[in-house]
Amino acid sequence: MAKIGVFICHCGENIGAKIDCTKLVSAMNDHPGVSVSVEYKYFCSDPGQENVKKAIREHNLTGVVVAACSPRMHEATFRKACAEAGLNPYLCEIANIREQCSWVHTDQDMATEKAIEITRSLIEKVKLNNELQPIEVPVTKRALVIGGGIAGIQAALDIANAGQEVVLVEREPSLGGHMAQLSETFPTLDCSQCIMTPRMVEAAQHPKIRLLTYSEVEQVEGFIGNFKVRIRQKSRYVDMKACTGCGDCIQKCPQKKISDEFDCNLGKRPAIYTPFAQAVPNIPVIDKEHCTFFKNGKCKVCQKVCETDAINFEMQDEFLELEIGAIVVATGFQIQNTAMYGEYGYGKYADVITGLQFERLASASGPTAGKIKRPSDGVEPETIVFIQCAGSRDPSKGVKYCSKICCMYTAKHAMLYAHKVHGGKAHVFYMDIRAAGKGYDEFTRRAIEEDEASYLRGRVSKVWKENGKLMVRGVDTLLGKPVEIAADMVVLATAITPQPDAKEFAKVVGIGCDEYGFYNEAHLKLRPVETATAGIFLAGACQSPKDIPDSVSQASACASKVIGLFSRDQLEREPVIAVNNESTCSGCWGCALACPYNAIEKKDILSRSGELIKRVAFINPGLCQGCGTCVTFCRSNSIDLAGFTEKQIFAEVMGL
Amino acid sequence: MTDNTQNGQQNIYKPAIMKVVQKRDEAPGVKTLRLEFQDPAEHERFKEHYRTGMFGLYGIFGEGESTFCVASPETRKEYIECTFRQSGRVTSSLASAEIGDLVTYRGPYGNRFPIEEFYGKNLLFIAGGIALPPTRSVIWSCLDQRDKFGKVTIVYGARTVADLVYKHELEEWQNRSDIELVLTVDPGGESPDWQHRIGFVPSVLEEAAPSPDNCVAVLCGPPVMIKFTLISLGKLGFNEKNVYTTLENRMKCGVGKCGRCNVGSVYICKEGPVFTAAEVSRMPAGDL
Amino acid sequence: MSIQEQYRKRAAELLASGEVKIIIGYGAGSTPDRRRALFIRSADDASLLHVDAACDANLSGYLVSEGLLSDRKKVGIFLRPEGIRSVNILAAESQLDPLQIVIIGFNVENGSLAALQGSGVNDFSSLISTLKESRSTPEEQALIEKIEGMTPEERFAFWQAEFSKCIKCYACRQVCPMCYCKRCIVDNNQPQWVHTSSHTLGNFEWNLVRAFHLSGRCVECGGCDRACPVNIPLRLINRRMAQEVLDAFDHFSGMSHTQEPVLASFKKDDPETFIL
Amino acid sequence: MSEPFEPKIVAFVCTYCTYAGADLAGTSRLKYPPNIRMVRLPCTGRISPMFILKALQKGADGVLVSGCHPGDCHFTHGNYHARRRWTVFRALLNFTGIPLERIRFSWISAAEGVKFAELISSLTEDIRKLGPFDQYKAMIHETETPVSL
Amino acid sequence: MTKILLRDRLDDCISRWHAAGLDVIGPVSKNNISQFDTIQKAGELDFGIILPDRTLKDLFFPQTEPMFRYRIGKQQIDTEEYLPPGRQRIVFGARPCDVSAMAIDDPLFGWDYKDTYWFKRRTETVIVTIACTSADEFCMCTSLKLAPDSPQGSDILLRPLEGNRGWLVEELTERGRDAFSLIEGLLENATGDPLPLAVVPVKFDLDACREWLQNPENFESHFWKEISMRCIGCGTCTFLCPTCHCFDFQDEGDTYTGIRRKNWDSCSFALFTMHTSGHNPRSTQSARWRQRIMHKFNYFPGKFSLNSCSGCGRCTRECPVDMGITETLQEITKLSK
Repeated sequence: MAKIGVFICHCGENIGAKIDCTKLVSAMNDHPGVSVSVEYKYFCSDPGQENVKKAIREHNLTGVVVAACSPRMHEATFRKACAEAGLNPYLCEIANIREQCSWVHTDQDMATEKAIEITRSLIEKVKLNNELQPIEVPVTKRALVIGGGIAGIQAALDIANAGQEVVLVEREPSLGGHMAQLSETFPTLDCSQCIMTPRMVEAAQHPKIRLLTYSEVEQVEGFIGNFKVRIRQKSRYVDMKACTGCGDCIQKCPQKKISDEFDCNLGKRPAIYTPFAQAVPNIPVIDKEHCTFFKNGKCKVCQKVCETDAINFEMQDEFLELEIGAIVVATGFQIQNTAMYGEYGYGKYADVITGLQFERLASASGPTAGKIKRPSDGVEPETIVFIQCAGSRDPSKGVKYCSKICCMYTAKHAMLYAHKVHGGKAHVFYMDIRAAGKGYDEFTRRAIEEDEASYLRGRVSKVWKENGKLMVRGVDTLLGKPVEIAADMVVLATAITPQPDAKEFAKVVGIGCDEYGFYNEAHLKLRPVETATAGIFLAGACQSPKDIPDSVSQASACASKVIGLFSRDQLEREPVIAVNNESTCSGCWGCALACPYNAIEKKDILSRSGELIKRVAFINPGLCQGCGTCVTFCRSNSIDLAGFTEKQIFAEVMGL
Repeated sequence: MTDNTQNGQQNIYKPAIMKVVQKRDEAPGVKTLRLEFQDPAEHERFKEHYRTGMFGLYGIFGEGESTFCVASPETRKEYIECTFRQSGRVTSSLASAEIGDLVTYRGPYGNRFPIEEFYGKNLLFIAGGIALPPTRSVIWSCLDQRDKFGKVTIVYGARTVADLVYKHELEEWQNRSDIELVLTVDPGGESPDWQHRIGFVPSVLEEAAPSPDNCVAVLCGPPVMIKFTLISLGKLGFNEKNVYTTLENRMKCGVGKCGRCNVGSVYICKEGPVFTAAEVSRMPAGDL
Repeated sequence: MSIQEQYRKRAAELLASGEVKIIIGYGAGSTPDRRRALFIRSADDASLLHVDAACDANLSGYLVSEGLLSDRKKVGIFLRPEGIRSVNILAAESQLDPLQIVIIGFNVENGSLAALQGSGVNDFSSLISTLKESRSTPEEQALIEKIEGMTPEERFAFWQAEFSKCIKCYACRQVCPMCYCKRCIVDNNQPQWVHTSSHTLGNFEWNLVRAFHLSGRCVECGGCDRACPVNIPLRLINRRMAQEVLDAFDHFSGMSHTQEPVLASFKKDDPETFIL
Repeated sequence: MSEPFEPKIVAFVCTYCTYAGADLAGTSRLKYPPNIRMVRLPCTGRISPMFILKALQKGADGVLVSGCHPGDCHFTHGNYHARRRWTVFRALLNFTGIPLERIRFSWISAAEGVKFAELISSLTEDIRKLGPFDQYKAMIHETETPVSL
Repeated sequence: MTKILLRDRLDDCISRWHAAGLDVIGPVSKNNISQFDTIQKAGELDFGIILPDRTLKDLFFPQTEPMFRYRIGKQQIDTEEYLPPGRQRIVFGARPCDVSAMAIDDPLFGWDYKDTYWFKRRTETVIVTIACTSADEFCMCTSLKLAPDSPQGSDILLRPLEGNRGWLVEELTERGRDAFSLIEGLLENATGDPLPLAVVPVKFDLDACREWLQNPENFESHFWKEISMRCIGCGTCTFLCPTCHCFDFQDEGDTYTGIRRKNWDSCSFALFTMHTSGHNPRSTQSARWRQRIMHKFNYFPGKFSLNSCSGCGRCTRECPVDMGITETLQEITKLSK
């Protein structure tokens, strides 16, 4: 039997006045397995802790129960004291006889009786406590940032500037993301590219950042501090070392009629191209799908014109296996396809465009060099209608949530339009104006008051073409009247949605996502940049729709988490983790499915001759967070949770 | 070879209460407890019936009982020693018993080593790992009346140095001139300062080559070791009838009723646990 | 050709062609009205197979017999729709590879035998969907409703009387295809959650735990109920629990071999009216 | 009986929400009856139906299981899994005649000290009204009695 | 000179026995199962069944029985014995197979060490057996060299009379005579024609089987695997066997007080012989089925000159997968020829 010490704290009058501590002491002294039971005024004080330590040494105790305040107060204190006396700290349990007994009960006898039972049951638990050692996990000090938009770039730079290695992966040929597509940014109206491009260059040239563009993360294994990541570098067919970025190939490419994705299909590009003039790296890629050589086997004009022999049609995808300590997921968003709003005519009328297309029209580097011209005939629109919430806040057709940035960018668009098209008239249909943020409300007021955009509160029911005009019918709910506007152009503020492959990618990385595909943070309020998987963090709109300032701050927050993680060589974790008994496991994998952290893997049990005997669950101690959901699921009772084992809880209940 | 009586007990399933008076760590997970009877009448009964080789059921109320041999010899009946590996529910809780704690004992049960028949003969003890305890009770029974026997040879091996049990007694035997002690560990199990042999028990035994003449062998160990050691003993010229061993099986009652310990038609609890190799070889191998 | 003859022929062909190494089917039992599991490895023995309304055992539990499927060879098995659902669950719980199972499906409707087309688990998915949509109301439904109409005290007394008969022979567990655990929770003695003694308390705990472990997994083949030598109406509990997971989570066990286990998955909007 | 019946109630709670809520009830000096015994666990996901059965075996007249509100779980979805288990196990208990008034479930956050105190008060009162769980206790008593046949 | 017990006098007999302090026990069908239970009136007895679902063993060796309570204190352990309640009992209407089974197990429970619980109940119980006049397709007492009117273990043997009016009484033991002396006067001194005994065909050759089982070569015969292939390893056959006697001890209770119980256990269970090391001498179902057959028809007769089977047939009757001793011994009979 064990040798348990029971220390009953009076907490001054807090416990002592309500609970008969002397009775408690003698009851514990009579309990089998208790070597010593004493009371003291304040066990948390220095002399109190000394008492505990002395008793541990004198009685050679195998366990300690301190009956005192809540374990949330002083468990750490007493565990530390035990450790100092040479007793494994996890052999100490706290019986909460203050918050959950003396403070809440009025009857002294019953409170004392309850204190006795609580303490006794914890004695029974502590007898079965095991010596646990904090789990030490080595940390690979190299971060992976997935996504080269503003969030990814910011996170990468912050981490790299702290002196840590970063691998920055972008699947497009260039860094930049959506921000590079924007014209000006709200609420300051500074040029997006002007503030973005220097950051892109800085990231590309940073000695601590390894930039992998046109690359995708294919597999993530391992756990915090010890991820193994497989990255596919797609073949550009252009040798990055040899290419000087002169652009001759782009100019000479005979195939020039390819819809330009960067310009939201408003412009054209050749088959060998860089997405935009300021691309980083400034090295083109060959679009295999449209390249004449790949299609017909003849052409190779680019190869002929290249002076550095950088074109290589034989190039294959390459794979990298990297060891990574922390991951920042900054994979961004896409604009929702508005096909379900057939009544708005998107796709049917060329002059019904999305907000992002409007950005390209308004951008100095865009297809119209910053002039607002309608796509159908290049004429400057005299009347323009902006429709907000074309997809957001619409559970029936679109998405339930608010896309957060549309109010602001529509106001910005109205202003840009007013600045660029003198005498033009902008109408904005809106539901609510959501302009919370520094300088945001002032900004929308300016759009209305200074730039005279006409804001109409109501939904648009239909857009149709009549006499060369786009007729917009809606309701002004403030006036309670139907409105019809003959417009030259209609701009839809479409919803922000996750990347099309967001859900699959969540599985690759091993994080959770919501029903739309936005990635789940560990705790919306208290751990907004962490994911449930330790060591993986979220930045930018892949978590939820965000504007630039929010994305940048979240990215910096991620960076600080990563830097904090990398400030240690070893991670120490509470050893409260689940362990599987492989001999009784049947390998049904229910636990793996139930685990919120993807901590459970399949493990093959092989015979000596290497034949597969069975597959069992293996709980990765680096990933397990110790919730115990798997323990409860396991029908065969094979999994157990250190610190809260089945035996301990059984004893605790039986001791009540 | 049976030597069973009702032992004067009323309820044959009711155990005696024992106090732990000594506790030793033998090897990782292996412990020895020395137990003393609390009831003098029970102790008298034990003294009257106990002979080396018999076993008992050791237990803790609330957890159950577990069967292992009495590791102390019939020449020392003031206490009972038991050595066990911590593996199941009962052994785990026995392992956590501290000096002064109370445990239970039921026995002694089973047959015995016919030590009188060994008088005047040379003795060869062979044990592997955790199976030294049953051998040890015979060893001490003989050492405590050393003059009645000829040459005494002990061959003991374990997987690693740490797994050797009764290290203090091994040292004592090592220092006695009237015993030849051969210690060995499996290849790879040696420590840097290991000065004894390295190799598996059967081959070490063959090297030591004790003479089969007028010699009785007592052999205890895991089944694989027994199997190969018997072959080696055969090579050395030992007759199966002069090789004694003990068998273990799961038991609940210890007195031939609960139905689980039989190997073929032989009830280990009543007709064993001590058998000659000749007897064992007649048992169906598929039931061992 | 009678259905039985067609099935014998099919079994013989499967064995003769080497497509399957063994057929698990039904043979004659110790009395004329009994059928028992029959394992045949040779086409010549196909004539020993019986298929008729008396073939009520769910044979799918034999598929997870140790070593049977480890050589990756195919096994043919006679299954009713419930058995096919069991195979789906066993596959969903990684206990077997459905590609290794050649199903010889049959059904008994209103006491008469009906053949089922198909051989892989997916061939029967529309049949299983139909079963979900039109859950038959078995004769015990009235009894379940009667029990539900009782006061808790009466219900407790009813089950106390039933469970007091239990002798812990574990026939219910052993016959159940879902009870494939390498170690049953009742056999874990550290700690001993479930009393192994067959007093009423121990029996109550055992039967509750088993019903809980079968919730969302039981296919209501009735095997445990038929196996129980002391005639405890186990089907009532299993039926009730199947209804519960269907009502609460729209979960019908064994729909497909990729179905997520109901107690290892969740929806954020699962019903929770009872939680304060 | 002259003495009023004092029910025994065992609560299984998660440490992050309900246990903290109970602590808050304490620091707020709210009062509730002393019949409750708390077993602290990391998460509701760790609470097994077996715990409830063992509490009953130990003579509990009522059992409370409580954790974080949906969406608040420290471990993100332990409570969602728990909710499914409880739905199923509760139906099973109900069908086998364990009165549902005796087995209660709640979400109590770390901020809900008042809710905790009120719930324990009303729960204790409800169970006091129901009286001791005699049917279960009779079953326990049977295990302690020699076989009569 | 023979005596007759008339059926309509049975209630009076029961009253007399009750008055003398005896519990009266007999086969009762209730709650969908037939088993031995205490009765107050003759009407509670079910004479319509060939055999109760559960065996007579229940009365002497219950499925779970507290042996003693322990209380662990800080410095001492107290134990308190739970012995059977010590009431005199008369069992009315057991069948010869069930009763023979009790006689079969007596030597086992008394082998050197006397099992307190078994023998206390045995000495407290008078068994009145009724010979069988009907049998079903599973009955096989004759194959075990017993008969529908075997007297082994019985204190009184009753032979049913025609027209169901009563039984011809055969007093076999002193205890039986004592119990029946209590109903002196309720018995008729008359004679009558007993109904013909049930016809139970012999299903296998017991001697041939024993010989086959004794041959060491057959221990590893492939036959064991084939015959037990569909065995699911439940305990039905053993728990419903009147002679199966295997048991287990279990401690139950809370931390410091509890009860050590003697529970039925079964050689069919995989864990029955499992060592804590994980080694299992009988690791396959075929090895376990072989043990069961060997034990009943080879080892047990070797030790006690009795077969550990009385031919009640319950193993086959109740087996969830339609196995049983009959089929196995029939197959062995074939093999031995």
